[in-house]
Amino acid sequence: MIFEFFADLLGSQILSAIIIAALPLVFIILYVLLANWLERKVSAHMQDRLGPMRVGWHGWLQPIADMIKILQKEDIVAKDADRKLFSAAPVLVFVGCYAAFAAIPFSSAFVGADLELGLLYILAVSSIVVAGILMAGWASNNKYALIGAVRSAAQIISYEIPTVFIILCIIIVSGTLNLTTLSEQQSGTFLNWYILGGDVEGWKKFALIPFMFIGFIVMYISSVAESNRTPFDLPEAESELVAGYHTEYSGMKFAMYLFAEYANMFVVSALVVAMFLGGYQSPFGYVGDLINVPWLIPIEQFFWFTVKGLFFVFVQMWLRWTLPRLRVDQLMALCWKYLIPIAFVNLLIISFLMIL
Amino acid sequence: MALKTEEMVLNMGPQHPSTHGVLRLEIELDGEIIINVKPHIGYLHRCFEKHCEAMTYPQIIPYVDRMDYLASIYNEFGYAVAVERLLDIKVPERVEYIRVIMGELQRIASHTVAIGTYGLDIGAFTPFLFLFRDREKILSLFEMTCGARLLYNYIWVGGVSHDLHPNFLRQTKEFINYFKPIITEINNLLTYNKIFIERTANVGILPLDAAINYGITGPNLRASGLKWDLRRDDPYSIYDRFDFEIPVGKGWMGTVGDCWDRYYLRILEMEQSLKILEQAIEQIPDGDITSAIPKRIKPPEGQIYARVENPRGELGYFIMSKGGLQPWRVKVKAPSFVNMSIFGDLCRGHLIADVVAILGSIDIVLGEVDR
Amino acid sequence: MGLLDREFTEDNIVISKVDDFLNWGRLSSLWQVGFGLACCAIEMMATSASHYDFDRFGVIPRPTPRQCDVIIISGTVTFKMATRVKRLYEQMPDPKYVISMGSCANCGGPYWEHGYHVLKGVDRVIPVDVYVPGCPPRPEALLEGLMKLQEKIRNESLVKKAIV
Amino acid sequence: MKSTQEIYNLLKEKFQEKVIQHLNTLPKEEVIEVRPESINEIVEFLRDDKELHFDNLILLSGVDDANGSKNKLEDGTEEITGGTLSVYYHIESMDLRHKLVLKVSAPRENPEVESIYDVYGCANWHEREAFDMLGIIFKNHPDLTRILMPYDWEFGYPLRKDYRNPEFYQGMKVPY
Repeated sequence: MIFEFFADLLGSQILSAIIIAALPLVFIILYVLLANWLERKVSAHMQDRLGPMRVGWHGWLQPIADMIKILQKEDIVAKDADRKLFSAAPVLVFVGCYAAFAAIPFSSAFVGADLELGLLYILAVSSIVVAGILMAGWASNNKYALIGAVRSAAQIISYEIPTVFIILCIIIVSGTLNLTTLSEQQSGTFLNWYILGGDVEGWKKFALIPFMFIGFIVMYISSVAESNRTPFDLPEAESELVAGYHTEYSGMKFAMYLFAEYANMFVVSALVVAMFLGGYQSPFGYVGDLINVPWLIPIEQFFWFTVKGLFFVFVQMWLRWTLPRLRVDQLMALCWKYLIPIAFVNLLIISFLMIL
Repeated sequence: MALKTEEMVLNMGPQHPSTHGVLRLEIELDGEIIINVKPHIGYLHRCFEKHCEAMTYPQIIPYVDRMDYLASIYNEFGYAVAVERLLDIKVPERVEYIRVIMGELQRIASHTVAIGTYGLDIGAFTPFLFLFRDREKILSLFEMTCGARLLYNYIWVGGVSHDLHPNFLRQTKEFINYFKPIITEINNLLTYNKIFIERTANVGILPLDAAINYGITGPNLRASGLKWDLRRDDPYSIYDRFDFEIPVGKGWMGTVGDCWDRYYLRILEMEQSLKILEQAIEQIPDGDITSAIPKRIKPPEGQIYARVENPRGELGYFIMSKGGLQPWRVKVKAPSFVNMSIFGDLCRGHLIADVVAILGSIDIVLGEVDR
Repeated sequence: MGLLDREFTEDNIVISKVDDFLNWGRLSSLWQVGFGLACCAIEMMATSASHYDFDRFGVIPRPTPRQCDVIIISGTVTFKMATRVKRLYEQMPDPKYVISMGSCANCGGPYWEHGYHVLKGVDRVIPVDVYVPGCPPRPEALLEGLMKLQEKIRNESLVKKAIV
Repeated sequence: MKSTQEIYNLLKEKFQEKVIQHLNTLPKEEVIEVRPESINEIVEFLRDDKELHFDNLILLSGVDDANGSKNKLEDGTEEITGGTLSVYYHIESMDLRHKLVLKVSAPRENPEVESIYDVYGCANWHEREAFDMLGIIFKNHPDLTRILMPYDWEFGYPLRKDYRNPEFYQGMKVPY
């Protein structure tokens, strides 16, 4: 819709495509600055501190100052590092996250690419991140980085399995992989969200609720694991591996990892939101409908989507500053011994329910 | 048939976020599993024993402070006890009480750092900051008494440098009442956290016979199940007048002598310290704060080994006098140094993440390991 | 490499505005190396902790020197450690700053005479920007040292200093 | 619980001339001096004997006795030749509650003492420290290297009374 709007305005589909592609980037940058500030303030207030206070009101300029500083930093490539891979790795990691934003439906009017296989696409594209992290670990020629990268690869690949099982549950219920359609199916009030059984009719809806809830929990846990956050932040475990796979990175290259990390947090939250919590749909209906201003609705949808996404980002921060870190074998045990069986049984039960 | 793998040598430290200072660990790894750990110490060797041979007896006290900088008062306490025994002097009653109050406050302060940084090692950031916030309250009590926050130079041979501030006892009581709920809070936040238990229970088990053979002392020994506390078993000062318990490890969450036991024992000890503090505040008499000792301390020829129960274990001073103003030789039994020597054995067969957990649980201070 | 690495010969309003902007970024986000040496490290930790809160000034500890701007030498530097401190300093990317915290790092402190294994002042190994006296310095003293460093950064310029 | 005199009598009976003397003239601590080459078997007996059961080595400290002949060098410092270096062993029994101090002395030029690392685990590091600080050589020690000082420190043993500081170490000036 936005694409058509720009295409009509500029008369060129190529220009319009470029603008559409740049919009998520703008969103990522603004969001990362906000999330970075939020992370420091949230952690500070949880810990009885104030957090950044000296730049701007309650330090809101802090991430900007960080960025200006990082831009000025020397870019070090260690002598024995593999230069090409070392430089390519952060780009690849960032590209993985950025590409995932293409299929995220921010509102009914704006989705970068309305793919039929949106869910699968996000899952596939975010796996590029693993390649980037492995490259970083290998190219740094640093043992900490290498161990961190190997841990990361093992972790992300393992946790994709329960994610896929839960996505299968959603597919069985909704019959679509398209994220926009998925959101549209959950329109109306929050009673139509998939976490509450979706738009399924009759008793099945009530039978579905507990299993959808389990699915949601499993999905959220594994998505936290996929974005390498505490308690699953083993690849960059500070107290063991210094800084993990980005130990050797400085300056802008490190900033790219920072961007990718925060962007990834939003991607996984957005995925959870789109699948279970109504996507961009408002929980109560729209002001635009009430006062009969149709163009307000997409803006409201964008607002609701961002709020829901940011809420889950906030939960991730909350977990990070509360919980200790798991050990690598416990991490794998959690995935293979608990999450995968639970997700699988959940899938079986939901399929059975839907056949009935 | 197993695949042939190559071992990797990983160097941890001297700059590493969780080596508690400047310790270097040379770890031989097979994947993530540890084959061998070799600690390299001495990055903070500050020549304490050489300084002792060049200083007079009272001049040594500031250097003693800087050894175990998390429990300075206790280092002074031990040194003062040793020199006083060598000189055969008795200190006034009030001084003994002040020393005990200060020592127990220091024990709590030291254990808060141990527990906080242990949480940090496991990956929980917040308990560390909570406990540092509460430690500030103890430090302000010290500051009120002697003007220093960390290195006090407070306990002198034959007395203490200043009398207590008039508000000290009241504020200490307030602190005790403030700190009791904090222990519960930390228990809820960290101790009984499922992930924390998973990370620490059944990890780094220290059997009792090995602990005795390696001379391990303090909370680490008690966590292995032996009721051995010098405050009870070799009483010094006036510890025999107080009623307190000596907690021992029972393997609450796993095996006796694992990391969780060592961690939890410190929490229990803080509770006991609070108990001692309460009694000492009730009983403290008025009186002198220095005993009559000559200006120039000149012990007779002879030697003495005196020891006290430091927050980390048995802190002993072996002082050898040849009748001069300076000691001929001072050798310190540093609990961290001895506790550290078993570290390599504890780690074998565990994962990298456990190295950090084990190191944090034996709670070393590098200033004392290296002296 | 880029424009910012060049030194300009004459001052003008654009350059001084750019200066101010860049300096502001640098001084407001000094990331420190998470690295402690001795007693002063405990006071440094206390400064980062809730009561004094280093984060107010934008200072956060980073575990790896590659991502840091300032290294606080907090404690006695021994000969065994001096080579490592130097290595650590070399691993940090430019622009980098050094705060020498406490008497031991300034000049050897109480170990100046008989300390056969103590380096008498870390400035024998790496250049120091700010010295913070005290044994150990109070957290307030360290905060002041940091503010002195910020002042120093504020007065940096892209303009080449005239040789008098 | 046994007094030092009783233990001395026991040891003298069992080890004959390997136990040299019982020093009890100085105040505070009584010391039993034994031969440096037989310290290992003596502590092993002390640990394993049911009556004595010294299961804990509290402290092992090397001491420079500086009882040789002192000759002044040109730069004003002293050099000591001859005399002995000593090692003191504080051991205790944790269940029988008695303590004992053992002493061995070895000539300064060739200070060889038997290692007791296989009897008490913690002796390993203590002995390395004594070697590092005073240059006492513990025979049969598995890894007798410097522990506190840098591995490449070649300027002598700092706790000896005649130790002189070098001017430079790896390009860094040592004196103030």
